[in-house]
Amino acid sequence: MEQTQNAVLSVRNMSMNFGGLRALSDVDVEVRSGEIVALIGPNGAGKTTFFNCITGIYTPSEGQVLAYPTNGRKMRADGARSDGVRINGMRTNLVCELGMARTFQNIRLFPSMTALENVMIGRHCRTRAGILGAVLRGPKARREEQEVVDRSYQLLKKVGLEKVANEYSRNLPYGAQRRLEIARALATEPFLLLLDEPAAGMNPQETLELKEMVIRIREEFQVSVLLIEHDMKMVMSLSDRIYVMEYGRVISTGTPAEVSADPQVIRAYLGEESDA
Amino acid sequence: MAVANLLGNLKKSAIAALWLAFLTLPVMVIRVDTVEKTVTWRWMHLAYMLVGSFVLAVAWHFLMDRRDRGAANRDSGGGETQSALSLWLENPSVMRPLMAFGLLVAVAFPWVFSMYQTNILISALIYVVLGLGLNITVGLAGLLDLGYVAFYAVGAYAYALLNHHFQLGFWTVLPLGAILGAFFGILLGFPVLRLRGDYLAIVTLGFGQIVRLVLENWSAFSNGPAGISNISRPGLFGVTYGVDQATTYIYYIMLALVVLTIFVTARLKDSRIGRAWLALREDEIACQAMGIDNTRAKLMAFALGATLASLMGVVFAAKTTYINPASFTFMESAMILAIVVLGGMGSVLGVILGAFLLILLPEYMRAFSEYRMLIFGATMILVMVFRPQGLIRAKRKVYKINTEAA
Amino acid sequence: MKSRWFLTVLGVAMAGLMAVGCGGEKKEEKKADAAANATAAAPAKKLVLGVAGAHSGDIASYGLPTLNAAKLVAKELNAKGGVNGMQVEVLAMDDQCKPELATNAATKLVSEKVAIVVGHTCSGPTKAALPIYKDAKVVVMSPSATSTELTQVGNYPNFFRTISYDLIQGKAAAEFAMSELKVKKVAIIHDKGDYGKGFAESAQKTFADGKTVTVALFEGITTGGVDYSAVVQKIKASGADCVLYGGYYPEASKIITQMHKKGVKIHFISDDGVKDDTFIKTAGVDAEGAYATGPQVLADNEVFKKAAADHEKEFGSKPGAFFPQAYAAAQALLNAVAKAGSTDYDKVVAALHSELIETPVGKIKFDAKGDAEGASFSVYQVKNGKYELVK
Amino acid sequence: MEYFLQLFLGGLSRGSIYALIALGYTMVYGIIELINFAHGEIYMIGAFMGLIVAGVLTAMGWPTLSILVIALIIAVLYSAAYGYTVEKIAYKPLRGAPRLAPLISAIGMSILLQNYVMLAQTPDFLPFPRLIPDLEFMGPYANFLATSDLFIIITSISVMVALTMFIKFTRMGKAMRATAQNRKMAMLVGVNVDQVISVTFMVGSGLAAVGGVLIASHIGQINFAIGFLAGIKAFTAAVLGGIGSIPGAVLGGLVLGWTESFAAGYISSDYEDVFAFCLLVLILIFRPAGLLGKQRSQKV
Repeated sequence: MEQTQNAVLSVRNMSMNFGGLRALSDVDVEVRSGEIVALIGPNGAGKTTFFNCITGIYTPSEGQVLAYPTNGRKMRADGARSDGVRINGMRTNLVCELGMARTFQNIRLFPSMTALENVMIGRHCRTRAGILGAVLRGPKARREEQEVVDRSYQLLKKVGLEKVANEYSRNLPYGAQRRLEIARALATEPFLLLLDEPAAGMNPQETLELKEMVIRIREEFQVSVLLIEHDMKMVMSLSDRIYVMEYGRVISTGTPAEVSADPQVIRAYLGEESDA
Repeated sequence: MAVANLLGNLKKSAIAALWLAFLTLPVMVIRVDTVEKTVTWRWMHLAYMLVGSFVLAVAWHFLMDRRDRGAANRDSGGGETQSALSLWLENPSVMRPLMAFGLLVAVAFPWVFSMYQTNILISALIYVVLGLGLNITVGLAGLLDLGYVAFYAVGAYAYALLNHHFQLGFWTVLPLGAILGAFFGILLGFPVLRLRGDYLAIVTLGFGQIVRLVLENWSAFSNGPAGISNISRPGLFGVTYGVDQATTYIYYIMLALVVLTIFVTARLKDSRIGRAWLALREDEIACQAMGIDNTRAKLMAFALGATLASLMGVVFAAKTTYINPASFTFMESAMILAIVVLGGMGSVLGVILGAFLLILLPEYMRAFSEYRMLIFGATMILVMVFRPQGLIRAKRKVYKINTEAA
Repeated sequence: MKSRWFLTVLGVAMAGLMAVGCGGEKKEEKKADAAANATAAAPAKKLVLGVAGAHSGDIASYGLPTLNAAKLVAKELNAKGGVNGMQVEVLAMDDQCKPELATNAATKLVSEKVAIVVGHTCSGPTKAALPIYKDAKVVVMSPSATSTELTQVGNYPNFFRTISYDLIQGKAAAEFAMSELKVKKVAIIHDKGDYGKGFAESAQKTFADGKTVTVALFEGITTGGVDYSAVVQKIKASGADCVLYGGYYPEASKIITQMHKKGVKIHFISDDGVKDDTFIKTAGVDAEGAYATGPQVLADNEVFKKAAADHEKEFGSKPGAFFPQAYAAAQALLNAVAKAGSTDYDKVVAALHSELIETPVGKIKFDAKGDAEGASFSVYQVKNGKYELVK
Repeated sequence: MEYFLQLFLGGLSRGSIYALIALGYTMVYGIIELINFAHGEIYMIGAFMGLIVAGVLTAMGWPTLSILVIALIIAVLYSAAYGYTVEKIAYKPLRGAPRLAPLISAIGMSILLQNYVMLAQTPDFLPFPRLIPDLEFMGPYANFLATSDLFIIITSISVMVALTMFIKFTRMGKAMRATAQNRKMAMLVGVNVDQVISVTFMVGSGLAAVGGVLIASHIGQINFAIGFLAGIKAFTAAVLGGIGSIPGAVLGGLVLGWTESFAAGYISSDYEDVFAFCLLVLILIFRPAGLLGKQRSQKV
């Protein structure tokens, strides 16, 4: 199989069937180290299903998903190989532990926990304190807990939410909740960040800030980003490469300029849903 | 405005009273004997019902208005309204002396009050721990367990049987019971992990029933419905006590266990594990997507809850010196669940308050004897309607951030 | 605002409850103390007779008649000037037939320095409460706790009862089936309860000892079930010519009805829990011919006749379950105190063992184990919608 | 073989009893996802209504069959009114509250109703007149199936069919399905959700009353506590069949009835409930949504 150098995620011939319904067929997607890749397409094209398949929420019916962790993660799952980890069918939490963290299209924060605690959840898989540690609070556990608080606070600062650290996440405005989800995902120390419509419901000003934030995050945390987005302006100016999906297939791929020139894309996507 | 509102309420109450009187008419008024073919009419009951339900309806509408207004205020004002009491309680300079005072009262209790008072306080304390244990499973991790009493039975029978057959003492069995409870928690936890919500509820209910039925039927093992009597009370280095001293002694054991449980649960609540449970309760998928091993977290919650229940079972057996399967019915599970929900899911203080309310209320209401269960049921409904989050709303820890390091 | 208001009310209510509970408690305690002190010096005014048992909940109908009986006995004695010059006061304690509540009731009675108690209604709670009474040297007499081990194991010298126990009752039923009904094959069914299973096991043992009867079936059923057809079919398939049921009347009437529906018309023998008029009412014509064992009540017993008449006068209804036994228990206890001259534990116990007294269950005293001598079981049969003595 | 047939028919009759109560359970659950612990109590109140009406009419000397009909009608109407009121008091104010709050108020309601009936009537068991007459042609088969058994089987199957039709074809039924699937959307497209929920409770309670009267007449006795065990068994049946599914409730009831009957007949009635619950646990482990329940794929 061909393998592009420094790929962090490579999805080959992946298909997903729900009963008789074929939600994804023969999808090939690749994300390289340090890239920002966008996944676009009309509603129902299978973008979120794709996310669910590569994060272990669904097990793909066919094909394979390989991850190449860049942070030197230890692998707990079977099939760990030096040249990549097969992650289709892996349990969701292990995928996350491996270093692929996501946000959700319909925000899934923990509403009755504070903003800071939401981020602290992200630290869970990078810390070890057990019941005894929690109860006895020995020096080691205390140090770890302090480290969790400090780092989570830092992350909140990065997304501009440090002032509302102790607010319940359900009380935060919409845009802030989206940013909080990103901070939570970053707390798991991912090498690949999966963002599901991060700009949905934001006004142009917020979208602009978000875009800048994503670029900043890539630099600072050395992550690659794969995002689903409908906001064309943002996608075109932010991404290095774009995959266009329709009816569960990838119909075009390339740089923003290439994709927007592809007649198939114009027909299928821009032509029909130009105002999406 | 206020007057019109009041009149409107009175009118609504009158209608409600008439409706309830009509509804209760057959059961309240008529008594039949189909064998003798006689019918007794008791019209006086209808009058009582009318007056009683009118008064209740007025109170209901009054409270309902208050509640709705409160909700409207919250919506317009935004944010959560913090009750002055809970703010006050959170203030450490108030809380610390209060806790110290409470502990002092608790320590002095058996010397001031009679053995009877101490005895029922032990019951209440047992339920405090049971409530806190179930609070871990239901309140924190969000796993609705309707068969919690099974673990309580495990502990009680562990002590009763080990004491009966091998003369093992209370202090030997206490840790054994805890281990056994954890073991059963994991054993029952495994098959039900895949189930969610109400399916989990019915399966745990089933497990609770199975444990009780086995205890009832397997006479060779558990002595069946006749139960096990003459279980030893706890001793200390070979010293055995009479009932009076033993009650005081068990009281102090219980007090220590309660303090320990409060300490443990309070610390767990704001720890790595506690946060994972909460995340599990709030959103199972997001929780797993953030790298938390759901299975582990669930098993831990089950096991820890079961351990506490089993510990209490040991104390319960030592306290009553007699146990039979009738003490471990579904109603008991429902009672413990009610303590947790009524007190406020996830809130340690709330659960303690709930336990005292639900256990002491019926005991002190002996004067009303036959009406007490009626009042008890009504109280459960009313508290839920007017304070669905429970008496004390669970609060999350406010972290002070060291800004210099940040 | 709202929550503060709510919590304040709640707090006040709880504080009030505590205060009422504790306050009332302390006052009464003082009273009892005073009474105790006074006994030492001069005859006091009050003698407290504790009555513990199921006064609420679904077993209440077995416990409340006991309370009535105690009140009647107290009233009668008080009219005659009391016991040792003291007026008898009845103090009721509800245990709802639950062991944990029974220990609460027992500690409360002990706290109030009550020396004699009629109770408890059920065997389980009695077992739970007895150690507390024993330690405090309280004499307890139950009209209805029939668990064999209560007296026969010998753990509780402070426990007496005016009813005979499961072992005897099961034996009586089994012997009746063997000698009078001449059955050959019997199906024993019980309700898995302490009482029903105790009765069933004792009958099973008697059949085994007798050797003329084979036990074809020995099974428990679930109380409150909607359908017992499976067990009825099993009885039928076993070829038994007699069913022996241990338990209470609701299930008994369901089973006998279903038996008759399925055409299983064989002897039906049951226990005291079924010897209740409600059984005849609920089973209707199907009850006809069924046998049940019950405590021997001498039909022409003068004391019983008078007690029943008093009950009608006082409460406007016929006495309920275990009324004669409860009446006898209250009489025996108070008589023992009178004979002993005080509530001193040893003297009261000695008096109970030695003094004969005329009661609704006959002229009784108590044997070394605490069972009433002379109390035993008879067999009754439903004839024309009524239980009639057959043996 | 005859023994098998007897157990089979016994299980069928017992299962129909469970099914009859489970139908109301599953309906309420389907719409508002609430384990209505008070459902068993409504069943009990339905039975008491039947008893009271029957008692009054018997005293007036009416013929049995007309008593049955009138008792059924009044019991259904009254129980529906109870269901309506219970929902208004204990559940409606709790919509939008934490998920467990209505469960606790349901348990409270169950305790309240039990004690209300106990205090107003009696803690003792009361004889219930046999309102279902023994049909003559059933005489030879009574060994297998009594008339009342047959009556209950036919009733639960016809109720199941009627209910399915009601939900499939009537306007109200469609509104119910819409509410069950997505309450907010239903509200947006103009379904009066409050009304739908009220009607659901009334229909469910009415069904419980039908069960109450028929079953009480079959068993021949009632008291205030009969609702509890019946409620738990019916709930088990509903979950077994796939809660929310109407044919599922009947199938669940029958499977439960047969399990208990065969367990009692071939093994021991000591453990019939243990077998019933073990079956439940096993089925839910392998089919987490019950026998006929739709496996809802979770939305992410």
